[in-house]
Amino acid sequence: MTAMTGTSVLAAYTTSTGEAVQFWILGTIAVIGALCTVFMRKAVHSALCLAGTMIVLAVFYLANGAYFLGIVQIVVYTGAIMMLFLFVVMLVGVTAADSLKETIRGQRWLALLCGLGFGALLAGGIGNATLTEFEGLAAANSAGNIQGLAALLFGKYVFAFEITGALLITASVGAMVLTHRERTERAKTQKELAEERVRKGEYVPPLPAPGVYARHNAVDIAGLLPDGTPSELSVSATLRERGQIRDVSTEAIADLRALEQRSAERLERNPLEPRPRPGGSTELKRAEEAQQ
Amino acid sequence: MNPVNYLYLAALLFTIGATGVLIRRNAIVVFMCIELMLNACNLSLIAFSRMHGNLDGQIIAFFTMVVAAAEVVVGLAIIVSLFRTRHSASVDDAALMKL
Amino acid sequence: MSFPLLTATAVLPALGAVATAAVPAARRTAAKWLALLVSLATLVLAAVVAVRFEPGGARYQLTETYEWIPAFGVRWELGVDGIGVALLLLTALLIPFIVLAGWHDADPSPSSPPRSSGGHPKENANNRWRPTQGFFALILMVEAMVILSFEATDVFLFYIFFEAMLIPMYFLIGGFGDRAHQGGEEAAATQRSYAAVKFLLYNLAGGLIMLAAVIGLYVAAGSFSLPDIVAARASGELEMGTNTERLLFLGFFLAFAVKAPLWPLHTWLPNAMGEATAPVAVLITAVVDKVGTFAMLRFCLGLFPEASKWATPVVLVLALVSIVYGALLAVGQRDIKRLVAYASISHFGFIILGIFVMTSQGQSGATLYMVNHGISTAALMLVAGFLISRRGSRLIADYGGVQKVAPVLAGTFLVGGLATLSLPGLAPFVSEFLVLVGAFARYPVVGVVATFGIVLAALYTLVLYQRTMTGPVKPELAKLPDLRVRELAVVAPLIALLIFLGVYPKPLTDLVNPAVRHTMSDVQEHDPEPEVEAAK
Amino acid sequence: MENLIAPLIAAPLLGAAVLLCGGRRLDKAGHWIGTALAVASFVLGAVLFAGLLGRGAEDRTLVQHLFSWIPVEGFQADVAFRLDQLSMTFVLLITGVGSLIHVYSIGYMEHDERRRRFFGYLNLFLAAMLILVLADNYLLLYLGWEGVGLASYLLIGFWQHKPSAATAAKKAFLVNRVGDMGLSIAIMLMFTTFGTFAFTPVLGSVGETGEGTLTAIALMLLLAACGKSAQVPLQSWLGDAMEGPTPVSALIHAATMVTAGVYLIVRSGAIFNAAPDAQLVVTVVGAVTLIFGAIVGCAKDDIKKALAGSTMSQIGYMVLAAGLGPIGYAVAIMHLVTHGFFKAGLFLGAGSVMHGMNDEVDMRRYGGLRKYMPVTFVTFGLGYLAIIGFPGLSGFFSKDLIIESAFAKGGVQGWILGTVTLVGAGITAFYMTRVMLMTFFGEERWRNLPAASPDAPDVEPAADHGGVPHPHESPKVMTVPMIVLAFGSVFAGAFFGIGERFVHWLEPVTAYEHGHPPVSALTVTAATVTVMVIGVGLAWLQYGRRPVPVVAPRGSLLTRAARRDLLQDDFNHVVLVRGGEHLTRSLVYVDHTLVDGVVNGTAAGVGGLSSRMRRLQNGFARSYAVSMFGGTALLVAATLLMRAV
Repeated sequence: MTAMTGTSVLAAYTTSTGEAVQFWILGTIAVIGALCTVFMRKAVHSALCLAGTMIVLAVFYLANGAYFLGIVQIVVYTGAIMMLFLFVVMLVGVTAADSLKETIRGQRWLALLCGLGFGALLAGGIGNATLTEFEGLAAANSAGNIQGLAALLFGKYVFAFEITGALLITASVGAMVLTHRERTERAKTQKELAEERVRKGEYVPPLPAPGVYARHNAVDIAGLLPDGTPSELSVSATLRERGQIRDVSTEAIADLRALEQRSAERLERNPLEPRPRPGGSTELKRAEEAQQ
Repeated sequence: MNPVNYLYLAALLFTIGATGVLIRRNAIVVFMCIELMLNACNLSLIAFSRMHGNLDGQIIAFFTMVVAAAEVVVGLAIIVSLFRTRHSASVDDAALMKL
Repeated sequence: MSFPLLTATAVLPALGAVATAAVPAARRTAAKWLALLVSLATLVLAAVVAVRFEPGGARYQLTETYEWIPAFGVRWELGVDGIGVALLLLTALLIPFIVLAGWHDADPSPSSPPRSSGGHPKENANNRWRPTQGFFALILMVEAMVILSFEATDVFLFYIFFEAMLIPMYFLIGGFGDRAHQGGEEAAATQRSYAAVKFLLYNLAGGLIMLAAVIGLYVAAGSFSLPDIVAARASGELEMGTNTERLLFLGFFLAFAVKAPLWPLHTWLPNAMGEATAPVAVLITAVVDKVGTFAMLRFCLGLFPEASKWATPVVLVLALVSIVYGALLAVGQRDIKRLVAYASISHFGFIILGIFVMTSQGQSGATLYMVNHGISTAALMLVAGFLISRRGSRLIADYGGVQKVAPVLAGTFLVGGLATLSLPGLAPFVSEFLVLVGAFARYPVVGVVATFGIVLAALYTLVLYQRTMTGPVKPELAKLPDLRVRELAVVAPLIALLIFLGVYPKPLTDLVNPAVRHTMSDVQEHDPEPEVEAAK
Repeated sequence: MENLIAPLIAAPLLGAAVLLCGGRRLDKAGHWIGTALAVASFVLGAVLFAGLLGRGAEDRTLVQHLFSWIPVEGFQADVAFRLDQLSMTFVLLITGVGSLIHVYSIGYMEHDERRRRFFGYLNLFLAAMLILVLADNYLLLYLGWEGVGLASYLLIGFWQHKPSAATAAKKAFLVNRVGDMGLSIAIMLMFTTFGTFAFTPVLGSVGETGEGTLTAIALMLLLAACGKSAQVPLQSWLGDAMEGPTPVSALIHAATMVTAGVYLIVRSGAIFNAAPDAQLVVTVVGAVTLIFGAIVGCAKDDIKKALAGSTMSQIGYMVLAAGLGPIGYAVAIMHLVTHGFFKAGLFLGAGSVMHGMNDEVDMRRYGGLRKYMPVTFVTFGLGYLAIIGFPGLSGFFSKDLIIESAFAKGGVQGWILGTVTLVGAGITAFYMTRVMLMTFFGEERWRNLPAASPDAPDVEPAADHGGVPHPHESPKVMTVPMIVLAFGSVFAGAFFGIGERFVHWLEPVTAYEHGHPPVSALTVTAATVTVMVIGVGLAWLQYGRRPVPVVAPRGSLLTRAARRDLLQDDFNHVVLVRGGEHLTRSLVYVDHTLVDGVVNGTAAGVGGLSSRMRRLQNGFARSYAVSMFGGTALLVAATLLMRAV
């Protein structure tokens, strides 16, 4: 609301304290958002922070009398572009967290140095500028902001406008070209795939199912091999790619052992004496070894 | 309040974005940082237009947005296809330019 | 505007080059004949130039001037003085022999499969690799550029062709090297490319320095036109600061000293001549390098007389070093072609000496020397090439007793050698003696030191002849065939020319004398008067 | 009449051209063509001679100006020929002896398949030699000078398949080149001093310049003469030159070419007259060579080398005489001519002996040949008598005159030179007698020759042409020239000497003045004869009475040194050849490592630098971005600074 009041008194040469307050609060938020965008380890978080910053900026636009752009900012940027970002993030892997560890030697320090230097320079430049008060947009927005923009857009900047149209078309076409894959040959039938697999002889039987247990049963949990070690194959390739396999085999084995223990106590039986037993405990042994 | 503050803010955001572009490896994040920079510019443009009392600044900002949109579309498409081929979205993996 | 004769002389071989290159792959022989005919036609044009040129007339004749880049006052400005005509004739004369001598040099040899598609030579007919066409086209291209640089009186124009001729030369050296190599095909290829690159870089470096000087000249003089600048300097309108003049002189001189190898900038020549085929080697030393010495005479002395005088002592010393050093190294060589290369270095020392002693004998001698050295080296080198192509080796040690099995070859070789050691009665003697006299007249010590060159020349030539031609016949040479008709057709005219110009050089001196008079007046020098006026 | 001069030269030149370019089809007739043309030029020479005799003594100079050779600013060299008494004498000698030796060669080279070429070379030599003696200026003379050098090179190395021959030829040419250097420097000096180098103006205006210059010119001319005439220190080539066919040795290395030096000195007499120091040097050189050659001649067992030594020594006489100035010029030339006769005769004789002895040259393998080859014996003997100065024969007159003139030099010099010449005469008598005895007298050592024995490895086995030789007289075509030359060596001296006919004939050119020896001419003559007799006697004691060992005895130190040309060659080898080889080898190394190393080093440096720079291109888009960003920052900074100031 303060923003609205601020804009209502725009005609004044200096800005209202209200706007100042709003600026300092929201500006801080925007900066924090920006920083988070940069430093969050997960892309999703970055995206969200960026969205926040953009919304703040939208408010600033409004505060500066750019009503149309303010709305556009919210609708197009925060609404469309950021969503697009999120889609892609999903596509590439939401939870994939990339380490912030620098691989190129000296890159980080150089980057920081350049950043600070550049910032300092900009600050200095702005500091040189002698801008104390606003002209105000009252005159320009007298016929309404959108009308004013439209007048300019379809008058003075009409050619640029047309060209941007062309640009957008090109961009969309380009996007299609880049992402679209033409299927050159007929899709293989299941039969053919099977034959092929046999012929390759890499993994003839069907892949194992993911682990299904009392407490967890999910596609991202690797099934256990007879010796209790998890089998990567049982998880879908995508998850494997993203490294999003949860491994519960250790817990499972711990539970089994506990069960054994309890049963052994109940039956007064020395659990340690080795004797031929149906698979289970030997598996356990091997499983323990596998643990070590 | 001194209108220059808007510009300072814009400068700050821009610098942050630029630094982010430089230090992040994840192509998507890099892209976001670029967007951040663009927005910073937009902010300053709008501030300008208010200072000078004409709408040209806003028009430019508008165009920036359009261009940004186009750029995002293409860029993300590139990232996707990159991920498809390399199974990674790290800009460092696209280092075929190395001699 | 009358018929642009000079342009035609240069354009004809250029067009010929294009045409030759366009000959289809299968028609190799056609390309050869085309190249030969074009070069002969060029010779005819050059002869017409020589006839149309009146020695008594203006300094630059048959001049043509067309605006080219008005913004920088660059003009297509051609004109020849006596020296230019002489060298023009030399070039046009040698190219047909070079073409004829290299008749088979670019045939795809069974031993070396074409670079493009490793296949049997018989495939060459239908694949795209056309070495022969390229070889002869490149030779004609070089001819065109050399001729233009002899004709250009616009400094910038000259510079362009001075540099441009490096490119075809580069390909000629690197692409069509001598197949006779002890290290086999591979070593030959590496050596060849090394030599070619060295040639190119070395000369380009010189050329770049010259480019700077050319621009500097334009800044200083406000024009590229040699006659205008010379006239302006003579009339005193154009004042050039001493240091400016010296710097510009150095810029020009360095480039020319690389081109006409002057010690210690000579090291590219032995490699290039050793690795290139004999005809190309002749092209390098007999034609292309002459541009360097010619340019010293025309541009260094003409544009910067004072600086030339200032630099004379150093240049003379370097020239003397080249003479003695080149000769000594020639003695020490084990490779026939490298030996000839070092001999040429020694001879270029003589030429530069003659140019810079600033006596009319010296300068006429230097000019004659350019022509005669071209002819004599061509004779010697081409015969050597024939010999090498027979035996497939460049090492002197691999020969012996050739005289017994191939007397004609040996005889022509000997004549070429005698010309190289400038035996009186053969053309080089005239020029060498003129240079010596000219040097002695002004600097007796220099003259005496240079005279040692003639002894050393005898040494390396005769040692070469003795080791290759005399003595018992090497068994692998027993079946060596003597010169064939084509080869004889190459060598015989050259030898005849050597003898004729040695006995009756008047036609040449008549061409040269006026030009030398002009140059002498450029540098405002007069021949030292004899001590006593001899009683007539 | 002067128009005959050019044809005189052209004839042999044409012969050379035809024979050398003619190819195999001329093999049959080649030698006849060559001989015919040589004779033709002799006939022309005779005609010219008659013409000269028809004129008064003073206008016996014909000049034929053909064309201007090198017309260059301030430099006139004409192809012009000058025929005066001096050159006339030479023309007759050259063409005469030349023709005879052509005839002789027809027989001598009969079995050589390259005979045509041989005659071509001989004709070439004749032409060049004629140019040399007929030239009207020093430059043209230089042309002839080098021309004969070339011919001699070709002929010495005629049997090129023998490495020794090829080496000898090269050596001859190179040593001569050193001399030619002198000649060319002399010509340059003349040019700078007189502005020309034609005989008349140069010799005419000698008076107008300082003695220093003239001495320099004279010494340079002397250097040239030393090269051509095998005088110390450039004499080393003559001995090896005997590798050539014997007719060549007779024509070039005895009769004509080697005397060119004397011609040069005499021709430039005016210059030498004006430079007494130079004259002194000339006489010294002559004297040294005289003794040197004689000593070498005493030690050689190779008949041709012995004769070569003698040639050296005889030319020493001539040079010495030429150094005496006007007293000696004519005498020198006279001795030159007579020497031309008898030395050519001796060589031809030697050739004939070798011809009959399977090309054996070692005199220790001869002996008692007089009954097998009588004609050779007689002609050789007459030549022998002539050279030792047997009274009445040609050598007697000319040599006696020289000795007189030497004494007539006057003062200490006169005495020294006189004695030297006398001693020389004695040694001459000694070694020539030695040759004579070893060859034609004594027992027939060639009948039982030892095979190559380890104790004397330097003796090559006799059977290089197989078996015991069958000495026989040479065919007519060879003997006739020998007979003619024998006549010359008998009567020429008397004909020239009596009434000083010869010197008066030359006087207009060489300005003869009669020397007055401190002692009477008769005494000198007597002394000469006695010395000669002593020499002969000594030789007889050593080689006539005692049998000559087939294997050369070790001999005294002097003998061994003399066998090796008094160590001259060893000196050359060690100092010049070895040193030169080292120099060139090190220079090649320097050129490759230092001069070229700098170039390649620069290239390598640039390459290394660029490969370092290449590291920056690590291919990471982000680091490129950093540099871009940094660059932008810098640009902004720059603009801001611009605005600030």
